[in-house]
Amino acid sequence: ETTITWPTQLFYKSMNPAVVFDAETYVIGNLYETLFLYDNGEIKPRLAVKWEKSEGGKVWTVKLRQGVKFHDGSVLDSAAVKKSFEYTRDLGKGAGYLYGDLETVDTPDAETAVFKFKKPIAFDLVASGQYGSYVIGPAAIDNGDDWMNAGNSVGTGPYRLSKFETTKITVIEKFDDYWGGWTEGQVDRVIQPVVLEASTRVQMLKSGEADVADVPISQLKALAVSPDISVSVSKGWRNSQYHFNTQKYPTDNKAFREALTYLWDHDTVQKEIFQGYSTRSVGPVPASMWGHGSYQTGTFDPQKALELLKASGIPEKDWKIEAMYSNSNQEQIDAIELFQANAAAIGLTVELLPQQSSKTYLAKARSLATSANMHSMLWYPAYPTPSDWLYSQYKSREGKKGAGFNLAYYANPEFDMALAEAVDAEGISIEQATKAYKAAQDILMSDTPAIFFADNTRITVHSTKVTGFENSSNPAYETLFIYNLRK
Amino acid sequence: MSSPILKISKLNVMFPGLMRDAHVLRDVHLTVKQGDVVGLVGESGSGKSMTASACLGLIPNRGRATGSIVLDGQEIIGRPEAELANIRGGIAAMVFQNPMRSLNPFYSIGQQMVEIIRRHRKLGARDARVAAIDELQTVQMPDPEIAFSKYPHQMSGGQIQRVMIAIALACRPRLLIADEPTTALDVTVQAQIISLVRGLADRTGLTVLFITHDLGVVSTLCNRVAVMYAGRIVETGDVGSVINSPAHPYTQRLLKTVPIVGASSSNLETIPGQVPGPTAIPLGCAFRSRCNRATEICSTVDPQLKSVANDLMVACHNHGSAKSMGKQIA
Amino acid sequence: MTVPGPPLLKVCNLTKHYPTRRGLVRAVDGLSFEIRRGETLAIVGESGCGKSTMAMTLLGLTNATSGSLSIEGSVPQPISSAVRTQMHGNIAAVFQNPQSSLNPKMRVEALVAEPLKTALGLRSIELRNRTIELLADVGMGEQHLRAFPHKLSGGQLQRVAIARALALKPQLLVLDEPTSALDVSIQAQTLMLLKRLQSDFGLSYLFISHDLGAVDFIADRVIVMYLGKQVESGNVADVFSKPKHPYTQALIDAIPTINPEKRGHFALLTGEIPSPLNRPVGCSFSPRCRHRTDVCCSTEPGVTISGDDRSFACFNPIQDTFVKSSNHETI
Amino acid sequence: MLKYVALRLVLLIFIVFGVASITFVLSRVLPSSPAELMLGGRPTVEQVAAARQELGLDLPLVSQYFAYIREIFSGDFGDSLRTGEPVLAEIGKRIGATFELTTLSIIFVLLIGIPLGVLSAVRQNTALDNSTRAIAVVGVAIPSFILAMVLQLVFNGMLGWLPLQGRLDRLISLDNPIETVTGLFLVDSLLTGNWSAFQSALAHITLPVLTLTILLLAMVVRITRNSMVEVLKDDYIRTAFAYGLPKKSIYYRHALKATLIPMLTIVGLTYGNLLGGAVVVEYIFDWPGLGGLLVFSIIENDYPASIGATLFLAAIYLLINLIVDLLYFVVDPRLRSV
Amino acid sequence: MSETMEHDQPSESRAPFRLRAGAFITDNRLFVVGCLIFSVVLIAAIFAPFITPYSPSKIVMSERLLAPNWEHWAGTDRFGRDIMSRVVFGARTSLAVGLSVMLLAIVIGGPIGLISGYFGGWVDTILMRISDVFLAFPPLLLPIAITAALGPGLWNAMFALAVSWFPWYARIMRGAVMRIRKELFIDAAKTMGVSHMVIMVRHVLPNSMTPTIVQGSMDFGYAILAAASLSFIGLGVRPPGIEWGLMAATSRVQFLSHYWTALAPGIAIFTTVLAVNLIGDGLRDILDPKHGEDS
Ligand SMILES: Nc1ncnc2c1ncn2[C@@H]1O[C@H](COP(=O)(O)OP(=O)(O)OP(=O)(O)O)[C@@H](O)[C@H]1O
Ligand SMILES: Nc1ncnc2c1ncn2[C@@H]1O[C@H](COP(=O)(O)OP(=O)(O)OP(=O)(O)O)[C@@H](O)[C@H]1O
Ligand SMILES: [Mg+2]
Ligand SMILES: [Mg+2]
Repeated sequence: ETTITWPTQLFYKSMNPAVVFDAETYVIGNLYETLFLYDNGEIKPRLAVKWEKSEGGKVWTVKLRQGVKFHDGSVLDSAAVKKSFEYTRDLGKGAGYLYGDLETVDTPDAETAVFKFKKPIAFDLVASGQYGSYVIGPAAIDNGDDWMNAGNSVGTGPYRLSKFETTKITVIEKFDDYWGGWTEGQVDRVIQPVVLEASTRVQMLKSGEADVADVPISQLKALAVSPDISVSVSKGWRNSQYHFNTQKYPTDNKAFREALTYLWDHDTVQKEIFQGYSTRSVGPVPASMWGHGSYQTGTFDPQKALELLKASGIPEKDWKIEAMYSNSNQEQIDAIELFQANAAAIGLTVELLPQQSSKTYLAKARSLATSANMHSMLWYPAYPTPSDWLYSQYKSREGKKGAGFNLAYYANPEFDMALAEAVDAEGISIEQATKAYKAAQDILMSDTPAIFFADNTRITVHSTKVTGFENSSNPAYETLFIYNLRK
Repeated sequence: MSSPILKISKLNVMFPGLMRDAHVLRDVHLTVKQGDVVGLVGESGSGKSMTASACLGLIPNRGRATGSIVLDGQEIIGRPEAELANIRGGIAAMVFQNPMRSLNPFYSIGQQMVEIIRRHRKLGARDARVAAIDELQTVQMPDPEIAFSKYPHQMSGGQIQRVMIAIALACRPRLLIADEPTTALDVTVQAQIISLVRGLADRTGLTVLFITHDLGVVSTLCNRVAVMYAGRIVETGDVGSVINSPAHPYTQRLLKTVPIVGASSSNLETIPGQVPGPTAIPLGCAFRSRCNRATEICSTVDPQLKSVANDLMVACHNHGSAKSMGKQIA
Repeated sequence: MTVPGPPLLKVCNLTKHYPTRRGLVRAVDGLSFEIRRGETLAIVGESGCGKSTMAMTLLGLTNATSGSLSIEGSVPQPISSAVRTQMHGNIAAVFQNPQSSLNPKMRVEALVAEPLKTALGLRSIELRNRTIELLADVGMGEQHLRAFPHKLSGGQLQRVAIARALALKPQLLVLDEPTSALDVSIQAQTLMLLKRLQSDFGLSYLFISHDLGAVDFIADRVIVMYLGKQVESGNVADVFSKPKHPYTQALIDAIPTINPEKRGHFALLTGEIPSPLNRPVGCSFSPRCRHRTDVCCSTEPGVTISGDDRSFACFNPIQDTFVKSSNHETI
Repeated sequence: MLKYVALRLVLLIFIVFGVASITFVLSRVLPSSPAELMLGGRPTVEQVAAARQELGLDLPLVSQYFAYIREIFSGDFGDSLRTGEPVLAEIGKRIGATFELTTLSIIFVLLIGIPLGVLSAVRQNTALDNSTRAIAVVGVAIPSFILAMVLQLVFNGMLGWLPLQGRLDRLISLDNPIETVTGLFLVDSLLTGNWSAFQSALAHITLPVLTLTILLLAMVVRITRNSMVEVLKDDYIRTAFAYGLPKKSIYYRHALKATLIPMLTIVGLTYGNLLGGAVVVEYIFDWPGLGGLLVFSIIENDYPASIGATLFLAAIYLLINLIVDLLYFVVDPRLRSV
Repeated sequence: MSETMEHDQPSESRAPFRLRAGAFITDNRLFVVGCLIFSVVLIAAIFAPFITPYSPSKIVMSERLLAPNWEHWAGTDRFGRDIMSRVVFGARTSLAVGLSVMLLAIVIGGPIGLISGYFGGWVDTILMRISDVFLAFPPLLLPIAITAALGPGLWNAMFALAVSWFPWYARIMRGAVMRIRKELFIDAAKTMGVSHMVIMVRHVLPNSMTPTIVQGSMDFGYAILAAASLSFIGLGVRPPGIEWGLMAATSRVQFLSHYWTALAPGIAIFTTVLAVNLIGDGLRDILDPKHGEDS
């Protein structure tokens, strides 16, 4: 029996695919599957084998793969698919908003599901995303949230959940009846203990206790010395930014914000903090994603920054901002401390408000009263589209559907309109959408809502005993596909 | 009745100090004969307790003792701890000033008595118990059986002091050293203790070295007395002669400073000045500055204790010239 | 020495009870006495009989449970915590242990000046002069002004304490065992000083002690206390030479004396002082008394006044003839 | 004595009340909004309002206080915001770990510290005494976290002998779990004959215990030595010497018994320090006990859990001190008869 | 067995400050060592900008995580900042924390203890029961809870530490006052009509400060330790503040591979606290000769 130990620094809050909207996808992506698979610009079959859109993208007819079994032994059919998508939509949690426009799912036969939307939608793109689109077995839905969080899964993926304690440990085990079948050397079990301390994770790798781990980039050099450890690098869509709070003094002042961008030492950040495992951002959307723009995201020029600060009209005594971030990402901490030092050199005080967990971080950042002037943000898309960067992070907040990750408190109706246009265009054609996304980004960039500072490369540090990493990652999915690993 | 049970000669005790050494005992000479009840008097700090402790080899850590202390034929000074342990309690037993604090509060009277008795008398546990109760009876403890099982805090000061004496006696010592055993007690209780010691001495011929600063106690209890001043014995002799015709000016004046009931005098003699501390002993006689008969020699030569009459020893250069001062007591 | 006229202070039925966890401690129980001008009243008795407690109530250091007080023949008024005000600041005290009755962190000058400053409001030159004057009164010089208490001997300390007490020109000085912590040779100095001051300033003393010799030397009248109660009082000479109460007798006998005539006489009282917590029924002294009769163990004796300032509380007072050997075991 | 015990208990209730009040104040001045934290995700205004109502945050402070006190005394600490489980259950799961860690540490500390302190006092100013005192002074000055980190560096990073943190090997806890009998892994694994788990548990507990032991040893040695020195100055020790009692008896029978009282006090104090020290040590060694719970729940703004942990740790401390107080009676005959 | 102590002539035992310097030093060697170390730390703290070769916050990314070498005696941290310089500057924070926590605790606790001990009775009962409540928390627990509630930060940490320590001072002061209160000179002052206030300030306070001073000198060190512990678990000083505990905390990530990042601040805490402890021990022996007699 082959076991992989993969300590993680993050808590998984839930094991309900319809609810999760965070790191849980690392695990869930191995337990549940989507209808389609996005692969390098192409949409490929997964649980769906054939699909077609009609009515200008409002109706999508999907033919399901046959012989697929859920973890509980039940068979994948259109009723299950219908139940799953409607459940996600009705629950309205996590990425459920993606299906806000889903009217019904018809099931003409067991093999066929017909999705009907109010508006045109790039359903193939959306449903190949890593949030909100997993097909959940009916039993899981019937048993409910608590049952799933007690360490149960009813998905079609190669692994099933065997243990889940949110702050402690997650264990997944091989699902013998996986439709893809099994060959020699694949992994039987993955243990994911929560290990908050980065040094411990490093040490676990060194001692062979861990097979895979997230470690701070600063530790890579020291780790690479060991012949038993290697670093696999793959393309990713993750990018890093610091949102400016556009509604909090003094970052509500655009000139002030602009000045701050000149204090960001991009070169040092790329070279020393990310140690080359990142490239300079070209805008809000990473360069590897379609629909990105190419913007000048800032030059390090403290002198210029000082001039701008002075010109901003903010009195010098108010040159004081707060930056809040979650302590879980070392590079973001280092980057903001560097920023802090650079700012201090020209008389701008940056007060740091580290939050020990993403949960508290978000809770505080999301309420204007407790929010700071700058908020760290690591983004990767819910589905392969620029819209997720723009919509989730920058669309104006509005009541219930407010963009919960708009930590820039950005609100620009003009941008919202341009974005809506682009999203709608997705359902029609990617070229059209690309153009519209760029237009929206133009508006956004002119408002300087954030410092876009890195398109991150995905790094996996692992024991040399485990192979197959090159096949196990896909920029569209944060998941490490354990199925493709060999030990 | 005449062999000395304790013979202290030229005993000096020093404590090295930061500024100056403390010369606590200076050439102390004292002989205690079998059957004597000797009173050792002197003002606070004159070295009474130190003399007593030295007899048992109990000089505090940093102190240095020289000279000789022969206790029942054995030299104490320089004797190893292990052998001293046999002498302590066995040959000379000590009763201390503060009875309440002299017994271990965590063990019952009986437990403590038995432990000490067994240490010195090689008795079995049961015999030791019997012996302890016997001894409690000897010191006129009411209900000795009950007292045996009591804890120190359950008894009064006078009773505990009696227990202490019982412990001392139970070891069958040849010499009982009592260091101000009644100072902490009330007059009426003090009287009981004194009468007890007196009775024991009379009945059993116990030898006692009784330390006190109360001349009254001495004259009531003792047959011999030694007067200490600033670390040295300045006069020693038969109680009657010392009290009635003191030879040393200090003793003479000391006796006159004590107000006596019924004396009905409106005047008390005072000794001006104060006792020099052990770190500041002047050259010559230590009493010189307070003495109204000091002569030149007193400021250079420290007078040694010398025999001036049968049984009377004085350390004073001008003793002969002062004879007339003798009959002074009202 | 005593000045005629109404007594300086007349105390009636002074009572002080301490409620404690183990019960009520009757420290002082219905004590009455008077102090005349220029006179020394001594209080004697064994440890714990309530001498200090009585002094403390007069000094306002503790509240009397009950009792009244009249000053120079005024209308008796209850003793309150403001007794010092009642006495118009005419009372001062000297305590047993001079080392602890002087603040070790203050110099002699400050110590003596303190009452002058707080009560009389003296300042600068005036203050200094008066301080020096006071020290001179007790026989100390200017060279001691800057000294801290630990540099002074016991006798000197007690002088400073007395100087402080005299600062306010009190008429009554409460002396709570002022010499018992002192060495014999120093004790005499202090007693002589007190005597001199009394005649110089016409002071009245309340002299507390268990040293009968000292009492005999300094006091005019004496009160013998036993367990919070007065058992006998009267002229010192009378009381000491012809005690009426067996306890007084025992006390006198218990004092070891160097008086050559009395040497060898040694009387013994059996038993211990009972605790004031559970006072014996009847006469408190009855358990230790060899004269006790049945009535002693059931009824408390009242105070008998036998002319010329004498009073005692006993059913079987000792007759005038000195009959010691029949009462006490003698060695 | 009964009266005294009763008084102690009344006092205890008062103090528990006070402790609960302090934690109440602390929980209500928490700057972040507990309601939003509880909801997580992206709550709406209405949801927040509902949550506030559920948490009772909309009531006047006084009634909040009484509700709080009522809940605390009925053992209801609410649900952890982090895990959603009842705090009491969470505490229950972790208390064994803390108990095992602190008990083992205190045993070592006392077993080593007291004899060392006594010896040091008896042999005053010898080489042994001086080195013991040096260790004591040095030990007090080491920050717990530095000590823990250095031990980790040496025994894990450099020598590789002991695990870095945790309470049990993860594979063992999955494949060969310890059946819970007492909640103490060392005991349970032995009772159930789970040898591999025992070894793993032992290896894991070594460094945390070592850290706590070193930290507290200094204090215990110091206090023991000082109180022994004091006792040796007592008159009755002088008496014992004056009667030629053997030194052994004087030191180990007479003096030691008298030092039992200060030593009981030490045990109480040490336990308090142990609980306090355990907070940092559990955090560093990721020890799944109450201290770790406290730190992590504070970090996560999980106020029901942090208050629960605080109250529980305080309660344990109070309990220990109560026991110590009652033990005084057993030791000291002077107290018994009052 | 030094039964004579209580009979000692005061003039011999109470004048420790007159002693010759040489004798004083040999008799209080550890105290002197403590003072020396402490002065070094203090001087370093005061003159930090003049004696450090680098600015403590100067980031030189290209020189990150250098092991100790001739240019950087204690190496560099993950921003290439000179650890030695940071440690020297950190002394400022730590000393300030130690001092203010101690003073604040004394300022709150001292008067409470003074009043409680002096008046006794129900005043005492109430004040002491309140202190007991604070003492019911195991050490470090209350500061943690308070900083957690107030939010992390230097000021909050100091306040929290002081609040949880004041009861110790209240107790210590009360104990000392209760001893002094029984002294006759207090009664003597009362009989002279000196007011309670004056008695407390002039008579009681000066004579009951010793235990507080001794404890305070010790706590100075413990406060540094405790503040460092708070910083370590993220509740104390935050960047860009420079504090030893925080330095150790931020170096945890790379401690196992770059041990020096935590070593220098660790040693700094250790030496400072050690020095302060030695001073405290010494002070106790010097100010309280009874205590130091045989030990
Ligand atoms: N350990 C010591 N170190 C230095 N000096 C000491 C020591 N012990 C006693 N002394 C000094 O020795 C002198 C004599 O002390 P000792 O106790 O013998 O006097 P004493 O006559 O018994 O006085 P008291 O009547 O007060 O008991 C005193 O001045 C005392 O200060
Ligand atoms: N504050 C108090 N609380 C309870 N009992 C007290 C208090 N003060 C004194 N007593 C008790 O009152 C009684 C009388 O005490 P007091 O001090 O007046 O006696 P004393 O005659 O002065 O004795 P001594 O000769 O020992 O000074 C004693 O039994 C004492 O224990
Ligand atoms: Mg003595
Ligand atoms: Mg008294």
